[in-house]
Amino acid sequence: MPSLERMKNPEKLELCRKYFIIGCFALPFMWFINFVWFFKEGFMRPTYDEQKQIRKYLIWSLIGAILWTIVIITWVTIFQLKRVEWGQTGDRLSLVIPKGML
Amino acid sequence: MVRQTNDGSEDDECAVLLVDSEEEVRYYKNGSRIHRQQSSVNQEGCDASIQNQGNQAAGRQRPSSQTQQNREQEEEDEMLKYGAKHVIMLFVPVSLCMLLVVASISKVSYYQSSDVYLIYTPFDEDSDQAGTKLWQALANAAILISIVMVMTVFLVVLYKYRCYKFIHGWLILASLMLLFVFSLIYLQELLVAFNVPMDYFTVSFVMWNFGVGGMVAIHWKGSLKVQQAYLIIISAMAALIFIKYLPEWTYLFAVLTPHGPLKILVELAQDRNETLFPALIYSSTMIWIVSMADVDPQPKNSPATEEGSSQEPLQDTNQTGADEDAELENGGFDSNFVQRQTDYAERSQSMNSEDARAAARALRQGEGGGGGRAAPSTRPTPPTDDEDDEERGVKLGLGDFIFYSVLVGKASLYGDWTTTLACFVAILVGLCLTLILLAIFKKALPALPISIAFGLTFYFTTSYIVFPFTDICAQEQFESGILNAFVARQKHSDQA
Amino acid sequence: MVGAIGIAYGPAAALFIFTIATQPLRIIVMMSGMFFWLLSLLVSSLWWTIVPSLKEKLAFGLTFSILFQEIFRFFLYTLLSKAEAGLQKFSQTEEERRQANGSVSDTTKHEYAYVAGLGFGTMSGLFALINVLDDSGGPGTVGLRDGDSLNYLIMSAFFTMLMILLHVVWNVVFYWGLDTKRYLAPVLVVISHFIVSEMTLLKGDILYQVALPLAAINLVAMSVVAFTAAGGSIQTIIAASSCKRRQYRL
Amino acid sequence: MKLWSNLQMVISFKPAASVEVSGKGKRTYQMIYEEIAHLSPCIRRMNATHQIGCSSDFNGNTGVLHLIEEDADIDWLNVNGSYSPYIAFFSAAGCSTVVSNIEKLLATKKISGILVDHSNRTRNDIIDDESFRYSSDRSCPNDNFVTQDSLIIFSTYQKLTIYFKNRETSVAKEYMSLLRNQDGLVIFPTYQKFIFKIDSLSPFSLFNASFRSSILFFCRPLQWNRPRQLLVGHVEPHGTGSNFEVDFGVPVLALTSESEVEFIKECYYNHNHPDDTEAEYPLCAMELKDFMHGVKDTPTCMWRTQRTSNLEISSYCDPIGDKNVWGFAKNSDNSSSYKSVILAASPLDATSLFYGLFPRVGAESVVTSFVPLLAAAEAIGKISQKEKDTWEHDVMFALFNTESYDYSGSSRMVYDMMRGYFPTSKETIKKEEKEKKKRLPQMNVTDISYVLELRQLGLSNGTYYAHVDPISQADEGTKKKTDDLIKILQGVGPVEVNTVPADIPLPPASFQQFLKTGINIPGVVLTDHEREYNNRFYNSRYDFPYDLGVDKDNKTEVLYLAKKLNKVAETVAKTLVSLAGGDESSVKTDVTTVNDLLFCFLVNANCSLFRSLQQKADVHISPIAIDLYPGVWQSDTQGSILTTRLLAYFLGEKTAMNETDKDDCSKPDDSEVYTYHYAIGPEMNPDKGICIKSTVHITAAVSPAFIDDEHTKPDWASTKYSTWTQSQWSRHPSASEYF
Repeated sequence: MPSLERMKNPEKLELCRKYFIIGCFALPFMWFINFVWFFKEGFMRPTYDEQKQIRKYLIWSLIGAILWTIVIITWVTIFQLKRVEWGQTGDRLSLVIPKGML
Repeated sequence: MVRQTNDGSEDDECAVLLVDSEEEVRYYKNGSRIHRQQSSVNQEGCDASIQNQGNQAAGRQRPSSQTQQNREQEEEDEMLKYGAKHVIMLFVPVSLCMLLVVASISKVSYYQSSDVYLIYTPFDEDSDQAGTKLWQALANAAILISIVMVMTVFLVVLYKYRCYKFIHGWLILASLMLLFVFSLIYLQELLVAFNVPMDYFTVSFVMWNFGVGGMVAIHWKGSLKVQQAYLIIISAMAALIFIKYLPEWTYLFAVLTPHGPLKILVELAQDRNETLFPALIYSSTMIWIVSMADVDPQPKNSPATEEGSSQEPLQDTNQTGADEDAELENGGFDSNFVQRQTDYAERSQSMNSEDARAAARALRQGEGGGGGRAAPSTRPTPPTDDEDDEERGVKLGLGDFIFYSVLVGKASLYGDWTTTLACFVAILVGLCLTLILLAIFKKALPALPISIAFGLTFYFTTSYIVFPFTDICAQEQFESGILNAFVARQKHSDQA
Repeated sequence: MVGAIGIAYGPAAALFIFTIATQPLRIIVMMSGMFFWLLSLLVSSLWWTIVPSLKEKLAFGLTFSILFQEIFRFFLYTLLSKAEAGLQKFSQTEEERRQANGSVSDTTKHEYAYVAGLGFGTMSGLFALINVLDDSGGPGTVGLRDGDSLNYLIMSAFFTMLMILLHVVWNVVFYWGLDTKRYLAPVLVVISHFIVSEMTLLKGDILYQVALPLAAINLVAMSVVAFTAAGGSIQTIIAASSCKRRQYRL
Repeated sequence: MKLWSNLQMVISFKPAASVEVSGKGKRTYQMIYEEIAHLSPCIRRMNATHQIGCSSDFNGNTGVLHLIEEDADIDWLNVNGSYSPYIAFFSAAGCSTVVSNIEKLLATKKISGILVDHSNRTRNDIIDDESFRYSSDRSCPNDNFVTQDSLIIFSTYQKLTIYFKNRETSVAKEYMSLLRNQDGLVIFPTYQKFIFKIDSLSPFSLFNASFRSSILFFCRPLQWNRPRQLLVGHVEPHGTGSNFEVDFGVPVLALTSESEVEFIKECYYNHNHPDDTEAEYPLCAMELKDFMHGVKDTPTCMWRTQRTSNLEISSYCDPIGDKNVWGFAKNSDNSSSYKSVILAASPLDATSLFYGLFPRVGAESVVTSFVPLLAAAEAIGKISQKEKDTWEHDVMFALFNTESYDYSGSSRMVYDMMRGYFPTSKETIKKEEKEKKKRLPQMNVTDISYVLELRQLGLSNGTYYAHVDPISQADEGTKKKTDDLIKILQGVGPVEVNTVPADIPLPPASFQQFLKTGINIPGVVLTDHEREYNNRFYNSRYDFPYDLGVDKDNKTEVLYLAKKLNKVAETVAKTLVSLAGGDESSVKTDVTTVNDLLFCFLVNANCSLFRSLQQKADVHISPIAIDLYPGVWQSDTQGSILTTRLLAYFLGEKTAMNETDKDDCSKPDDSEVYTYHYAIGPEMNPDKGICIKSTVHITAAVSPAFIDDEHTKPDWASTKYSTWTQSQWSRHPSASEYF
């Protein structure tokens, strides 16, 4: 694994950017990894030219990840609460229909 | 006294370097490392120089005058210290993998019931008579093994004619299957087991993230921790699938059968001395990534010596390895350590990749079926390989992960924790016993057979011999009322 | 139930985390300790299955299993002392080495005795209780029938803890005795092991009134022996408590 | 065919239980828990609108044990009980059979489960108490199709009452207009209820058959199944209906082992008994596991079941259903003989609140109904083929299955007849036309010239009752034929058959389903009761042989019951023959056959008669009475399989055959008319058996509501047909006691 310490700054930036772009395909998990992985690079280390951009990507990744998390959590909550009301539609939406429960 | 040793090792510093064997270099280096840690300022110069050059090529050209016995001393020390550390570094992931499998089995009934069998293994083993059981098992094993054979031969051919692309695709497909399909099954069964309603959107979203994350981490670039996590998970997935789909006895035959083709493969790999598609190896230091996607790739199979072959890229990664290690043991490393890493890492490539293929094939067939048992079964243990393995530090292919987990999982199916426990300990001991023996006999020993042997031994003995005994003990000790219990039960059975 | 786990394995876990987990070699030694206990169990149950006469009275079977345990304790000792050459040097961290000037070898010896002992104990402890704990997971507790003691679980948990610690000190004393040719010590160990184990054959509440205290006494006594054996003394205790220099445990 | 070869397979099939990991740390587990081995659970069933029955939570229900011997204990629970939830254990059956008690108990909200003592002693106490009467069926069995436009008519002498469910419906309006001209129209406060004064003796003459489909069979006011006064202080207005109307919401299990019951009681008295103060911890507690997959109602769970999930199809419930068994007396293959048949019918299945209960239930409800029929079949089967060919009618013996669940079996046969699917579907016939396959001709309801149905004949005092359908009596032709039939019944036989007053409606019977088509069929339902059931335990857990005096194992002696039923059988046989146009004088039934049948069905299925019908001599049959519960439709139950072979054996022509060439005993490719069964025969000689060639067939006894083929789509919410489904469960229901 190319460790970040050994990487040249432009490569870092490139990798960070790629991760961010991949994350755009409904992949907040990638964003999250990106943020955690590059956190040291972006915020801990003494400044270097690419750091600004890296930071930008990281922050956006973080925001995106958080937003996604909120969205998905809200949806799950709604689903769990309303499933019974929705009746058959609820069932249609379900991958797993619980046994012995409405 | 201690200082004596240190001085000794200081002298060695210049000694080893003429000797043309990287073991010694390695030992020397680490000897010096120890020395350095505890030594006073007057070594600083030397260390500094090492640090500046920072790679083994530099280290190489040093003159030396080392006495044999000293070297041996160092050698043994080295092996103990780093061997030990690496065994431990493998304990953690292996245990995690086993834990995951055992937990899943005990909670998710889907993996307990072996009602469905794979097309590869048409004779299921629910029949009562031991006789039929035996030949059925034999037949199943035969089928499995033949499939594995075919696959392996196929792979060898592919490799011989250098269809790397194809093999890579194969590997990627396998991991894809595991990350998406089997994980999805697992998730669903988990939900079913806990009777939790779940909708398609959420599930597909989660799977999408999980899967892609895994592919990226395993086949491209990703944080080391993430990759390790994924490797552990997919091994567990594979193990679970085998446990569900493979009739119990079959797999013993499958496990215990050595395979010619693989050996060929390994030897081929060693001859060409190159890193072949080593995805799906669990290792604490991600050497192989370099060869897959990196800054300035070295020619893969240049006739050069090991140093020549892939020194540059390895340089980077092994630094990483160094750091990784550094994390694991609480003491900083200097770049000398890289040296050692490089060597055994480079050497153990063949071993790793061989594991990788075992794993890969396992996964590949895991999706289709019984061939999956290949994971452990195709794990050949030619003494030569294992010697390499031993001398150059320990690493595990996912094949081993899977096999260990399958064994422990099967054990936990007995519903008796002592068996599981025994297997677990036996396997881990198998891993490190090699090392203890090493310390005693100072000669290399094959590692895997011990694990297998111990694992299987305790797998059977515990459930058939030990458990009754401990059971009786448990009953006799502490448990007076149990007699009443039996009386009561008797009454009832009379009723029936 | 959680309480039971805590009681049974808490001490062992603490010892492991603080004195062993940090050092790979110790972990390995502990593993081998566990493994040897397993082997002893395997052999004794084999013996038990082969020899039919043992089946009638468990006391015999138990006796033999104790014997086998001690034998394997000895095997482990020989193994470790063989490996000692290798183990010694890297057993300690550097600062330990700096501290324990001179008495390196003793230190390591006792350390390994202790570590292996812990392995021995832990394994026996796990085997003794793990299935019980598994069953106790449910809503019920023992005592449905007359004669079953209500606090069965907690008692066996205590007993398990004692056994684990006993194994530790037994190991230390045993090895010390063999090292220093004081052959009384191993015998002592065997005897006390006998006493404690056979006690468990008692029935009902007598068990808890007799076996537990006895085990506890054993533990204290052996600990004292072990402590002195390990070259400890009042001063060392004071030293340890006043944290001047960290002496190894026990 | 394969299924038939081995009863075990059949027994083993019940809703699948998943593979359980066994052998978990035995000893300690036994110290902590006492597994209750002998129990049978109340399971969950669903109909179009409701879920009925019991289910535990996903992980089972736990609760402190509380013994209920008298009502006071329930009150105590209500007032004191502070360790809730409780598991109520009814040790006295008296309380447990009173729905109001159960409701009171559930109302306390402190109950997580109910146990019922069904061990020998309690059972016999109940049965010995003559005044005791309990049925888990409705007070009007099978009468739950009160649909929007249906109405309930009830007549007393010269007085006719009509209940409208809804007066706005067309049918209601029609009736109003029809009845306007009757004088003395009284309107009761409940505006749906009208009472008419009528002069004509048979008030039903007012109605023509076209209304039939909307008319229910007048049960409600009459209460065939009305329980008498129970124990003092308990008056049950109607049959408890607990099996069809109550959703307990908690697991309910019946304990059948005396020692286990004793063990539990003991524990209760030692630890939980609130003598003066409330008991202290630790208390005796129980854990009940009886988790049901299905939920809400049939439409919901059937939809869920049929939904193909992406990876694993999880199923929730299955339609309750089995097989109808029927066959013809003339084994002829010319289709004309099937154009006018006499239907001799009886039900084949029984049920109770508890699943797989032992001792088996349904002794009086059904066994005494179909045993005479089978005996009659045997008698008629003995008549020479030549003579039979001279008859003008053929006799069709039909054993309707799943009848206790709203006539699933009979309604299905009628439905298929009406749409030309009986016995073979149109499609199959079209398909096979080219290959010139010979089949039984399609039958229609109109091909049935008479119906003679037997229902509950075990408890008569010597006289039997011929029930007729008052409404179809309005039609002169039908009336005449019916009277003829009754005359023959009264004339031929050894038994005394009485008619019933014209104002008594037709009792619950498969015959109703045929009449519901609006086609007037002369027919009689022969019973041992005039107004309400003599059977005190109709479709309840107490309906086992004890009450009939056949719970002893030695079959050699001819039972009193056998003698009685043999008389009935003979009457029936003679009636059928003379109706068919033959000479009944020579017809004779065999009392030993009746005796054997009773023994085999009521006491021990592992009897020589059943064994002689197996393909192999060494087939294992569990030595207890067989369970007559219809089960789910995928399975063939022991009941239907055995009766099929019995009927074939009695009606069919038997030819000796060596065991070696028993494969020849199978259908020819060109004909579906006959079925062939190989059996080792009464000599029980493993090498030499018999090949039975008969016209005995089986057809699905699953309610039309579940039919799913090219023409009919299932209607799970049907208001016309039975919609009963049975939930699935994956773990064996279990109960364990702990501290």
